[in-house]
Amino acid sequence: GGSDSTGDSTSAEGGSGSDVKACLAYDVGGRGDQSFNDSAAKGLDKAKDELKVETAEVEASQGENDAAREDRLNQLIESGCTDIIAVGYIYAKAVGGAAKENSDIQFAIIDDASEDSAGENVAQLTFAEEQGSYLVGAAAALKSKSNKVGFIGGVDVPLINKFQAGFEAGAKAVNPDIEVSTKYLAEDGSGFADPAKGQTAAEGMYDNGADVVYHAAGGSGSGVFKAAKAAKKMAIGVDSDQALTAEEDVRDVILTSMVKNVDVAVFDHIKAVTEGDMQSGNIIFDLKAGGVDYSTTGGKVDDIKDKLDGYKQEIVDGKVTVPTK
Amino acid sequence: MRPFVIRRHPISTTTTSPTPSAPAAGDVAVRLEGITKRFPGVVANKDIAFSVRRGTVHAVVGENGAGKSTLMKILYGVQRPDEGTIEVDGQVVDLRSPSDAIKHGIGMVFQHFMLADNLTVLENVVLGAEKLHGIGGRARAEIRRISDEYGLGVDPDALVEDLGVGSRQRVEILKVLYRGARTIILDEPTAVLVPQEVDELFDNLRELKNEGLAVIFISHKLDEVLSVADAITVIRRGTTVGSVDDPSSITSRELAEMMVGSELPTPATEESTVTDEVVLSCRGVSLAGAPGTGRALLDDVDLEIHAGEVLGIAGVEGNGQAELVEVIMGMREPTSGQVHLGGEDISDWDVRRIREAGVGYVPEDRHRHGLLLDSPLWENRVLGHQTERPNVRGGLVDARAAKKDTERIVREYDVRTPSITVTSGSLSGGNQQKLIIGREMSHSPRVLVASHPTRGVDVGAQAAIWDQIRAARREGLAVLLISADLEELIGLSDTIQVILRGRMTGTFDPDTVTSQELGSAMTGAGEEPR
Amino acid sequence: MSSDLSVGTEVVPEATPKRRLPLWAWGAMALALVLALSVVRVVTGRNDIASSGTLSAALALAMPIAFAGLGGLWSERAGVVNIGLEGMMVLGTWGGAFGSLHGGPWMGIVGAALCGAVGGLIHALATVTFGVDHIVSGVALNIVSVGAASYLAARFFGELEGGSDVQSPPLPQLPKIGIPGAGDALSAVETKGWFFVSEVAAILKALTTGLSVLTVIGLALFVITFYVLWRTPFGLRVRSCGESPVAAETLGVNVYLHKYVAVVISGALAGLGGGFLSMVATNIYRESQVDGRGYIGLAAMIFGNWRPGGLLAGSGLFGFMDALQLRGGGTALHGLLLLITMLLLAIGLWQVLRNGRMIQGGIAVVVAVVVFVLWFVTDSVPSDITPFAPHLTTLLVLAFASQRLRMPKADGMIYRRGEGH
Amino acid sequence: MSLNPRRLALTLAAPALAVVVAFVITSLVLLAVGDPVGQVWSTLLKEPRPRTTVNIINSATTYYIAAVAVAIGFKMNLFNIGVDGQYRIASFAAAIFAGYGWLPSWLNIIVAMLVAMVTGGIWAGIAGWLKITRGVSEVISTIMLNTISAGLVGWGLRSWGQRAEGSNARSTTPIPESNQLDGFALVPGAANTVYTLVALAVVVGVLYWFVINKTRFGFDLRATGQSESAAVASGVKVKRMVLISIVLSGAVAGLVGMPAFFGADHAYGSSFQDGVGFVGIGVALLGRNHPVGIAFAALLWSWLEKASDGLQLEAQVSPALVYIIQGSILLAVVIAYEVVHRVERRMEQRQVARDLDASSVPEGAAA
Ligand SMILES: Nc1ncnc2c1ncn2[C@@H]1O[C@H](COP(=O)(O)OP(=O)(O)OP(=O)(O)O)[C@@H](O)[C@H]1O
Ligand SMILES: Nc1ncnc2c1ncn2[C@@H]1O[C@H](COP(=O)(O)OP(=O)(O)OP(=O)(O)O)[C@@H](O)[C@H]1O
Ligand SMILES: [Mg+2]
Ligand SMILES: [Mg+2]
Repeated sequence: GGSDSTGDSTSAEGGSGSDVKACLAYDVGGRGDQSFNDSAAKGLDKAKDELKVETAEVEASQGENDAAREDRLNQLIESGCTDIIAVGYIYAKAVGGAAKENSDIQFAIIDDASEDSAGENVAQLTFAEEQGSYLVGAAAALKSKSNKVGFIGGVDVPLINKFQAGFEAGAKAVNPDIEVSTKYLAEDGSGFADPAKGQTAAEGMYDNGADVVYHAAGGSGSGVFKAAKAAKKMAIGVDSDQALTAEEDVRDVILTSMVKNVDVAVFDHIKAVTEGDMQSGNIIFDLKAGGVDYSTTGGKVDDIKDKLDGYKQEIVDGKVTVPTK
Repeated sequence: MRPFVIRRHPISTTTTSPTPSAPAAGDVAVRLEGITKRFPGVVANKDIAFSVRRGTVHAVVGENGAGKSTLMKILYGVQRPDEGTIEVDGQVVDLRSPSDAIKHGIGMVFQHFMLADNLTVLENVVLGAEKLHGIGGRARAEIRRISDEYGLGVDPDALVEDLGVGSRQRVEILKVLYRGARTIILDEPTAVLVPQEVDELFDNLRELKNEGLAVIFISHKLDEVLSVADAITVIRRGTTVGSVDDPSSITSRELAEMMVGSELPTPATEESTVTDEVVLSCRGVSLAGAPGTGRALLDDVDLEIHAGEVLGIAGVEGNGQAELVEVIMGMREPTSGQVHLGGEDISDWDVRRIREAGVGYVPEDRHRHGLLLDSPLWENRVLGHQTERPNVRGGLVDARAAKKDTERIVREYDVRTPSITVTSGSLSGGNQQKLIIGREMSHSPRVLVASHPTRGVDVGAQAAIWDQIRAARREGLAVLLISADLEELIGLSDTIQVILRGRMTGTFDPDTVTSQELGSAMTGAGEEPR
Repeated sequence: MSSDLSVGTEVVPEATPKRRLPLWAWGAMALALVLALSVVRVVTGRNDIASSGTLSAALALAMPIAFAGLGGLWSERAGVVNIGLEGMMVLGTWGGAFGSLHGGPWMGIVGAALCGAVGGLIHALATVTFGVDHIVSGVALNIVSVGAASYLAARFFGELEGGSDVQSPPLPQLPKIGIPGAGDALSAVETKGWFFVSEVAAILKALTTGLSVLTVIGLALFVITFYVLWRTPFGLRVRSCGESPVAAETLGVNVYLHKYVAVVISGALAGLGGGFLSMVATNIYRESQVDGRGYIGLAAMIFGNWRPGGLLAGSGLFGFMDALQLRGGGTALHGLLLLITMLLLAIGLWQVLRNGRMIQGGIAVVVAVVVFVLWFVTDSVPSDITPFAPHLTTLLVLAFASQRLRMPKADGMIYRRGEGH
Repeated sequence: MSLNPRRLALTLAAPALAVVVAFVITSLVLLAVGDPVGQVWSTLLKEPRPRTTVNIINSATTYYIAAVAVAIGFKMNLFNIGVDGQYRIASFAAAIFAGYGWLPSWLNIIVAMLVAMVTGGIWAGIAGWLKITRGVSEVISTIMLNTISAGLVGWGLRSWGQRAEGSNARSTTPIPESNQLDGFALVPGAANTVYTLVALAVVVGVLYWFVINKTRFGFDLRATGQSESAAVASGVKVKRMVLISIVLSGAVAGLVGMPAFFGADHAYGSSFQDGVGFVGIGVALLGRNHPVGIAFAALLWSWLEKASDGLQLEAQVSPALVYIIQGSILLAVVIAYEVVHRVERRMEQRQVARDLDASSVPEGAAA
C-alpha cells in the first residue's frame, strides 16, 4: 500500500500544520458513545486543533473478523493516513498484521500490549485501570454507610476483571470487612449497550443494601445512574468524568469517576509523532503518568480527598501493588 | 333419448313478474343459462342451463368430475363463469363474491365442510353476518330458534371440533338459514353421513321445502336422489344432458345410464382369474380411535385377497376405508391383529419395506399423497420407488434410466403431456392418475391397493385405468379396490365386501349383487332394498 | 407454524376433553404460586426473591416481550406467522427515539407504533399479497429492519448533541404514575416479612407505584386485545382468518383485508415494544438494544397458547427470571430451585392422583427430588449459567408444554383467494 | 422441451429484478434523507483493491458454508436459525482440540474439523430431537440455543481459555505453527492470501449439490420439503429425516468457522467473528438454496459489506447503508421468486393444455 500522501494533507487545512495525518479506527459504536470511543475522539480533536494535523475516522461494523479490521486499517493508509490509532483491543491482530506490511506508517493501539499487535512501528497504549479503580474503591468504602458496595461489569473479560480487582482491593484496603457484590451483565457486547440491564442489576444491589455501585459497563452505565438516582444512593462512573458527561439529572448521584484518559494518550501519541518520534512498545498510562485518576467534579469526595491522595501516593511510590485479577 | 326424459333444457313458463321480495312457491328461484367455465386443460362447465323452482328439492347428479361442484361455486360467487348468465328471482345478477350471493339469498353447504374447528358453533354461524343479530346473546337466541324450528338440535356453544359429521352438516345448514337464504345449495351432503343422519337430513330438507325455500341437492347416490328430489338435472362431462321433472317415473338404473351416457364402457365382469394363492390378508385388524371417542376406527377386520383377484370394498366415505389402507400400507400400526403379505407378517413394517415387498399404492388424494406437484414427471415416477431399479442404482438416483422409463409409461399408459419435464401439477387430473397407475404397475406389484382410482378422472381415462387393472389381474395381481363408484366396484371386483363403521359387514358376489343391495348394506339399512 | 413440518406436533387428545379452565381456577393457581414463593422466602431467607423491587424489575423487563408477544398474537390469530417481530421492534426503538426527540414523549409512542406498523405492512405485503413463506419473509424483514434502523440512527442521531451513529441523545421521559400513598403503606407491610401477606404487599406495590404510562398502556392493550379479538365481530373475523380462511371467504369475509389489518397492528404493537426499550426501559436509543426480545416474545406467545393471559404469564416468567439473575445472580436463582421442586411435586401428585398417570407423575416426582437435592447441596447457581437461565427455562417449558398447545389451525399457511375449495 | 429456456430466463429474471428494485429503493432512501446518491454508488461500484478482493473471497467462503447449512434445512422446510450457535460452539470445541496439537499437522486439522462437525451436529440435534419428540418448533428452539451456546462458550473460555501476556482478551491455546494454513496467493497484487480452506467451501458445495440432487437421500429430503404427505406415502420416515437433516445442517454449520480459524485466527477468542449464521440465512434465501446461486449470493453479500469502509471515508455515509441494500435485495428477491414461480406455473399449465389441444383428439373420445 502506498503511504506517500503528504501533499494532500497540507493542502487540506490550508495552514502550516504538520504533514502527519492522524486517523482513528473505532470499534462498533464509534464517536459519540460517551465513553471510551468519545474519549479517544476528544484526543484526536485536540490534536487537530492544537497540532493542526489532518484527521480521519472510521468505525467498525457489527460482527466482523480480523481480516476486515486489517482491511480497514489499510484503507486508511490508502486515504493518506500516516498515524493510525486503533481504539480497542479487538484490533490487536489487525494492527500487528498491518504494521508488518507498512513499516513506514506509525500505528498505535489502545488497551493491548500483547505479542499480536507488537511491532517496530506500533505504540501499545495501555492503562493501569486497576490503579484508578483502587482509588474509587477506596472512595466507595469511605463513603459507604452500609458496608456494602457493588461492581457492575459489562462483560466478563480480562480487561473488565482488572477494574473489578482494583475496586475490590481499594475497598478492602479501607475496610477489610466490606462486602463487594459483583455482576457481569452479559456474555457478549450487549453488556456494554443495554442500560436496562445495568439498571436492573444496580437496583438489585441497592435493594440489597449496597449504597455505592461502580460500573465498568460502557453504555449500560446510564442505567446504573438511573437506579442510583431512584434509590437515592451513589454511583461511580468510568472512563471519562461522567459527572460532566452523563445526563444532567443523574449527575448529582455520581460520587466520582475512574477516569481513563484515553484522550491524553491519544493526544500525547500524536504529538510525539508530529515531533518526529516513531513510537513503539508498550506505553503504560498509570496513576503516575496521569493515565488514570479519580475525578472530583461535584465535590462529593472533597472531604476524603486527602485520604484518597494518600492511597494514590502509595501506589505511585510503589508501596502498594494493585492486583489485576 | 329415453322416454322418461321429459324435457331437455327446461324453459320455465312461470316468470310472470315475481315480486323479488316475496317469491311464491313454484316460482323460479334460480335460472342458469349458457354457463361455461374453463380451467387450464379442462372445460369444467360447458353451456349449462337449468332452473330451480321455489318449494322444491332440485337434485343435480353427475359422475365424479362432471362439473357439479364447479357449477355450484359459480352460483355462489366463489368462481366466476367465463360465459353465461345467472338469474335470481327473475333478475339477472352478477355474483362476484360469496357476499353477493348471500345478498341475493343464496346459501351453500360445500362438499368439504367450511367450518373453523377451534371456534364455537355460534362463532361459525355468525361469522360474516354479525350485523344481523350481533355476536352475543341475541345471536345465540336466534340460533336456538332456528335450530328448534327446523329440528336441527344444534348447541350454539359447542366447539365445532367436538362435533360429529352429522352435527357439522347441520351447523352448515344453520349457517345458511341464519342468513335468511331462500335458495340453498347442498354439495354432496350425504357422502359422509350414516343412514340415520341421512334420514334426518332429508327430513330437514322437506321442512325447508315446505317453508318455500329452493334446495339444490347434489349427489352421486341415485336412490337417495330419487327419494328426496322433486326434479333432477343430469350433468355429464360439464354439460346438462337432461332433466327429469317426475322422479317417480324413473329408476336409478335408468338415471345412472343417463349420467354416464351411452359411451360408458360397462365394466363387464370377465371370467374369473382368481387363484388359490392368498397374497394379502388381514386377520382381526383393529385400530383404536382417538382416546375418549370410544369408537374403534377399524374393528376386527378380516379379509383375504388371492392372486388374480380384485377385492372391492364398498362403503360410505368415512367408515374406515382410509384407515384400512393406511394400516395395510404401513402408515399406521394396527392396535391389534396382523396383516400378512404372502406368508409374512407385515403389520410392523414401515411403508418403504412394504412397497419394496411388492405392494403398489394408488392413493385416494393424488395431490396430497401421490404426487410432487412442483416436480417434473420423471421425478414423480421415482416417488414411492426411490429404492428400486430403474430409478436408482446403489444410493444414487439414476435420472437417465428413470426418464427413459417415464417415457415408456407416458406411451403405454397414454399420459397426455408435451414432455416428461413439465411439472406434474400442470397435467389434468386424469393424466396425473394415469401416471400414478403406470408408476405403480411398473414394479410388477403382487398387490395393488387402489383407493378411488378413477375419482375425478374423465371417462376415457377411466376406461384406460380399468383396462390396466384388468390386465394386471390376469397376470396374477391381487387388487384391493376401494371406490365410491358402485358400477366400478361391481364391474371390476371378483368379490365385494362392505365396510360399515370400521367393520366388515357383508360379502357379495358382484355377478349377482345390485347397486341397491350394496347401497343398503353400506348404510346398514338391512336386506330389504328400497 | 404450519408452514414447516408437522412431525411431533400431532395433538394427542386428552382422555377427558379439557376445555379452558374457569376463572377461579386461574385465581387459585396464582394464589398457590404466591404461597409457594412465600414458602421459598421463609425457607431460604432470601428476601429478594419476590420483593417489590424484583417484581417491578420483572414487570419492566417483561413489558417489551409482552408487547412483542401481543403483536405475535394478533398476527398469528389471523394466520400469519410473524418471526419479523424482532425487526419490527428494532424499527420501533428508532421510531420511539425519533418521535420523542422531535415531538415529545407522546410522539415517541406514536413514532414507535408507526415504524413498527411499517414493518408489519411490509410483512403483510410479502406474505398476504405475494404469498411468500411467512418465515422467509420474517427473516428477511429482520435483516432489513436492523439495517434501516442503524442507517437512520446514523443519519438522524449522529449529528445531534449527545448522540452518535449508534445512540440517540437522552430522550424526554414519559410520565410515571401510581396510586399516591400506596407505596409507603405497602412497603411498611412488605418489610415486616409476614408470611404470604408481605408477598401480596410486594405484588401490589410493584403494580401500583412508579409505573410508566407505557406500561399501563401495555397492560390495557392486553385487555383491549382480549375484548376486540374475542368479543367483537371484527375480532371474530380476524380469528376466523387464522382458523379457516377458506371458510371465512365463503361467508363473505374479506380475508386479505383482515390479515393486513392484523399484521399491521401486530407490527405496531411490536414497535411499541421497541419504543418501550428506548423510551422507558432506558431513555436512549442504542443499536442492538432489542437483542432477541422479539424472538422471546414469540416464544412467550407460544408458551401462552396463543391467548393473551397465557402470553402475559409467559412474558412475566421470562421477565422474572431475567430480573432475578440480573439483580441477585446465582444466589437468587438458587432459591428458585426450591420453587421448581414444589411445582414439580404438585404436578406429579396431580398426575398420579387425579389423572392416574403413574409414569408421567412418577417422572415429575423423581425430577422434583433431584432438583431438591441439588438445591440442598449447593448454595448458588453457577454464575456461568445465569445469563441464559431465562432462555433455558423457555426451552424447557416449551419442551414440556408444546404438545398441549394449540395454535390457530391455518397459522402459517399461505392463503390465496378463490383457491382451496 | 421448449419450456426449459423459458424457465432459465424466468429463474434469472427474479434476482435481476430484485437487484434493480434494491437499487431503486436505496437511491430513494438516499434522496429522502439527503445523502449524496451519485457518490454513494460510485464508491460502492468502484473496483475493489486486490487486498479487499481477497477479503471478499474469504468472507464469502465463510458465508457460503453457513448458507449451505441453512439451505439443507430449507430444502425440507426446516428453519435452522441456529447456525450461529452451532458454529460458535463447534469452533470453540475444535479450537480447544486443535490447540492441544496431539496429532501431526494435517491429521490434526482434519480431526479438528471432524470435532467441529460432530459438535455442531449434536448441538443442532438437540433442536431436532425436541421437534420430533416434543413438537417444539425448531425456529424457537434454535434461537434459544443460540443464546445458550454463547453462554456456554463464554464459560468455556473462562475455564479453558488463556490470556496472552499484555492482552486484554481471552482465547484458546493457539494451534501449533504447523497447523496454520498460509492460504493461496490467488489475487495478484494482494499482500494477503485467500484461505486455504476455500477448498473446503468448494467441497461442501459440491457435496451438497451431489447429495441433494443425485442421491436417494437427497430425493427423500426434497420430497419431504415439497410435500410431507406425499413423502410419507412414498415411504419416507419423516421424523428420521428431520433429525438427520438438522444434524447434517448443524454439522455443516460446524465448519463455518474453520477457514478463518486455520487461515487467520489460529485460536478461538473474543475477536472471533459472530453473526455469520444470520448472514447465512440471507445468503441462502438470495441464492435460492442452489449451490451455484449461493456462491454468487455470498460474493455479492461480502462485496457489499467490504464496500462499507469506503462509504465512510469517501462519501461520509453510514456503513449501515449496506444493510439497507442487502435487506432490500433480500426482500425483493423472495417476493420476486414467488411471483415468478406463480407465473411459471400458470404458463406451464396453459402450455400443456395448448400443446395437447393441438396434438391430439379430445380426451375421452377414444373410449
Ligand atoms: N380450480 C380448478 N382448477 C383446475 N381444474 C379444476 C378446478 N376445479 C375443478 N376443476 C376440474 O373441473 C372438472 C369439474 O370438477 P368438479 O369439482 O366441478 O366436479 P364434480 O362434478 O363436483 O365432481 P365430484 O363428484 O368429484 O365432486 C374436473 O375435471 C376438475 O378436475
Ligand atoms: N395445486 C395445483 N396445481 C396444479 N393443478 C391443480 C392444483 N390444484 C388443483 N389443480 C387442478 O385441479 C384439478 C381438480 O382439483 P380438485 O381438487 O377439484 O379435484 P376433483 O377431481 O374435483 O376432486 P374431488 O372429487 O375431491 O372434488 C386437478 O385435476 C388439477 O388439474
Ligand atoms: Mg364435487
Ligand atoms: Mg370437486
